[in-house]
Amino acid sequence: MEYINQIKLEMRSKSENEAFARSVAAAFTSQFDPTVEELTDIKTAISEAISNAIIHGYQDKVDGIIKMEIAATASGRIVIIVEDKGVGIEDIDKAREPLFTTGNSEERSGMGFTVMESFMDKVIVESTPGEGTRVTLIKVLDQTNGF
Amino acid sequence: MEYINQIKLEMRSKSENEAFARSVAAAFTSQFDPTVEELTDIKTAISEAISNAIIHGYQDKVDGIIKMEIAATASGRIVIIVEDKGVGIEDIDKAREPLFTTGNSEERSGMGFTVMESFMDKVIVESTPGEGTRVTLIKVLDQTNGF
Amino acid sequence: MGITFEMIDDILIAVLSGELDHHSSLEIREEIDHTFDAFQANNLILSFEKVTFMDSAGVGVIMGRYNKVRSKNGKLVLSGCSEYIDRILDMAGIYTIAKGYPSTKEAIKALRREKGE
Amino acid sequence: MGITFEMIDDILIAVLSGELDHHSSLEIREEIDHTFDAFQANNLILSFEKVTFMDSAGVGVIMGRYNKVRSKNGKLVLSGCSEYIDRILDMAGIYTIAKGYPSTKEAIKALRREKGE
Ligand SMILES: Nc1ncnc2c1ncn2[C@@H]1O[C@H](COP(=O)(O)OP(=O)(O)O)[C@@H](O)[C@H]1O
Ligand SMILES: Nc1ncnc2c1ncn2[C@@H]1O[C@H](COP(=O)(O)OP(=O)(O)O)[C@@H](O)[C@H]1O
Repeated sequence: MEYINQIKLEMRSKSENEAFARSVAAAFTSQFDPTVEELTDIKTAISEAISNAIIHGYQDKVDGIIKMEIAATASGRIVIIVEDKGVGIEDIDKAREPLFTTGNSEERSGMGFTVMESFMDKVIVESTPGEGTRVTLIKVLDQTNGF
Repeated sequence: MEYINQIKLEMRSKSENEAFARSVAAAFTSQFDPTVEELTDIKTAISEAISNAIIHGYQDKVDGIIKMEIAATASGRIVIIVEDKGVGIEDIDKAREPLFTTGNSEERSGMGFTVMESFMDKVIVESTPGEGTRVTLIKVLDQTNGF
Repeated sequence: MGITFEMIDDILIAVLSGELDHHSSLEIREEIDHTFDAFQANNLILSFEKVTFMDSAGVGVIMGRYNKVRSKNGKLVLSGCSEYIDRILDMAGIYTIAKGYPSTKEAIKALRREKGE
Repeated sequence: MGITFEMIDDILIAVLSGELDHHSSLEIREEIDHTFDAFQANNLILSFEKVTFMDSAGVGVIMGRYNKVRSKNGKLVLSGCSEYIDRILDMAGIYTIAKGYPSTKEAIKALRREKGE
């Protein structure tokens, strides 16, 4: 897959950066004339992945490093990779189930991965306990947009 | 200097990324309640530095990598570093003179560094011919902003 | 994210505005609970009309408030959810614990109607 | 960045809108020159009223158009520059080659006055 444009971003595991990551994704993706819905879908999925890295990966510690990569292919595919070096996930299949959460059940709904899957065309989760997690989100933009 | 928040961004030397880099800087800096003028000053200086990396550093080749770092200190200092691995600058003092340009004189005004200096509180230029250039831009935000 | 409150009878109306994510949910969660207790409210309307962005953190906020309101034998209802927010809430099964109405006015009417029964 | 044109007598008015940087300057430069030739204009007004961002690439655009217009013995004038754009143009000494007016109307008047002389 050849990318026509690509950026890499490194940020700290501070919750302020959730909004920042969404803005960056919106600014990058805007180059490719997405619809308002496509842009919102992408922002929502990224928000889930970054929040997960902060809350679960780094367990609310603010000095973790989160990497985000966003790339676009000539065929209108937006590929986003969110990576943390946090605690990792023991059972990925279970983690992806709707309503499953290891977080504070008063705060977390266990719907993060379900939302990502619903709003993106593909979600790949790779994780090693003790080493970290890497979530790949793929969205195929509507070709009629003049891509 | 301890940073309260910091991001690192890597992008390609494509001119579309000038606007993208400005958006990223605006999204990051907005966390610290800058005035509209301060935000515009920062966006303008960054636009000059990124354009220079693309036009002069990588001589309009689109596959160069530009690194941008933005950090904020508790005292309200915004520190931006723009780095390229391009051709570098032979004579930095001369390059910083108003109206000096090695670019196409129909297109480039030679005012890039002058604009950066005028809109930022400090501009540091480090460069090695054949290795690349690193521009550090510092802006002290107005403390009364509730920083 | 901003939040403003209004009290009608024993109904607290919390009008959320801006972006509702994990970061902003931390603050508004406390603000809602604190105001709910201070005003001795029994019922709660969460108004989403001015919410410009929401992810699953919004679902968490609603579930937490549901438990709070239920402890007072009150009701939680939602108003002004966009099609987009609706999709997330529906996915999470939120409408089985809290009904949604197009506007706050209709939400108030519905709460009053139930009390009248 | 967008650009729209209007022709009054032998004056081409180019109304720029959006963000003027190195990237966008590449396109509008050509568009202005092409339109200037096609309409056989002699004078050029660059309107900045709708420009929301500009860096020194804007200075380059003006200098290049100045050379173009001068080759037709015409005049280049600017209109609607914000205080911010003004600061950059002033720094670059642009006002020694092109006068600036608050509005396009005043720019047209000034060009006509000069012709009348
Ligand atoms: N980056 C991550 N690092 C470690 N664990 C994670 C990460 N992302 C998700 N998880 C695990 O997967 C579970 C389900 O995640 P998700 O569906 O997003 O719901 P929620 O965030 O509401 O818990 C989390 O509770 C957590 O145990
Ligand atoms: N990143 C860079 N890499 C190599 N040369 C540079 C770089 N930035 C600036 N220069 C040199 O410094 C000169 C002056 O730059 P500047 O003041 O920004 O004006 P301009 O970009 O209009 O030429 C350029 O013409 C170029 O020779």
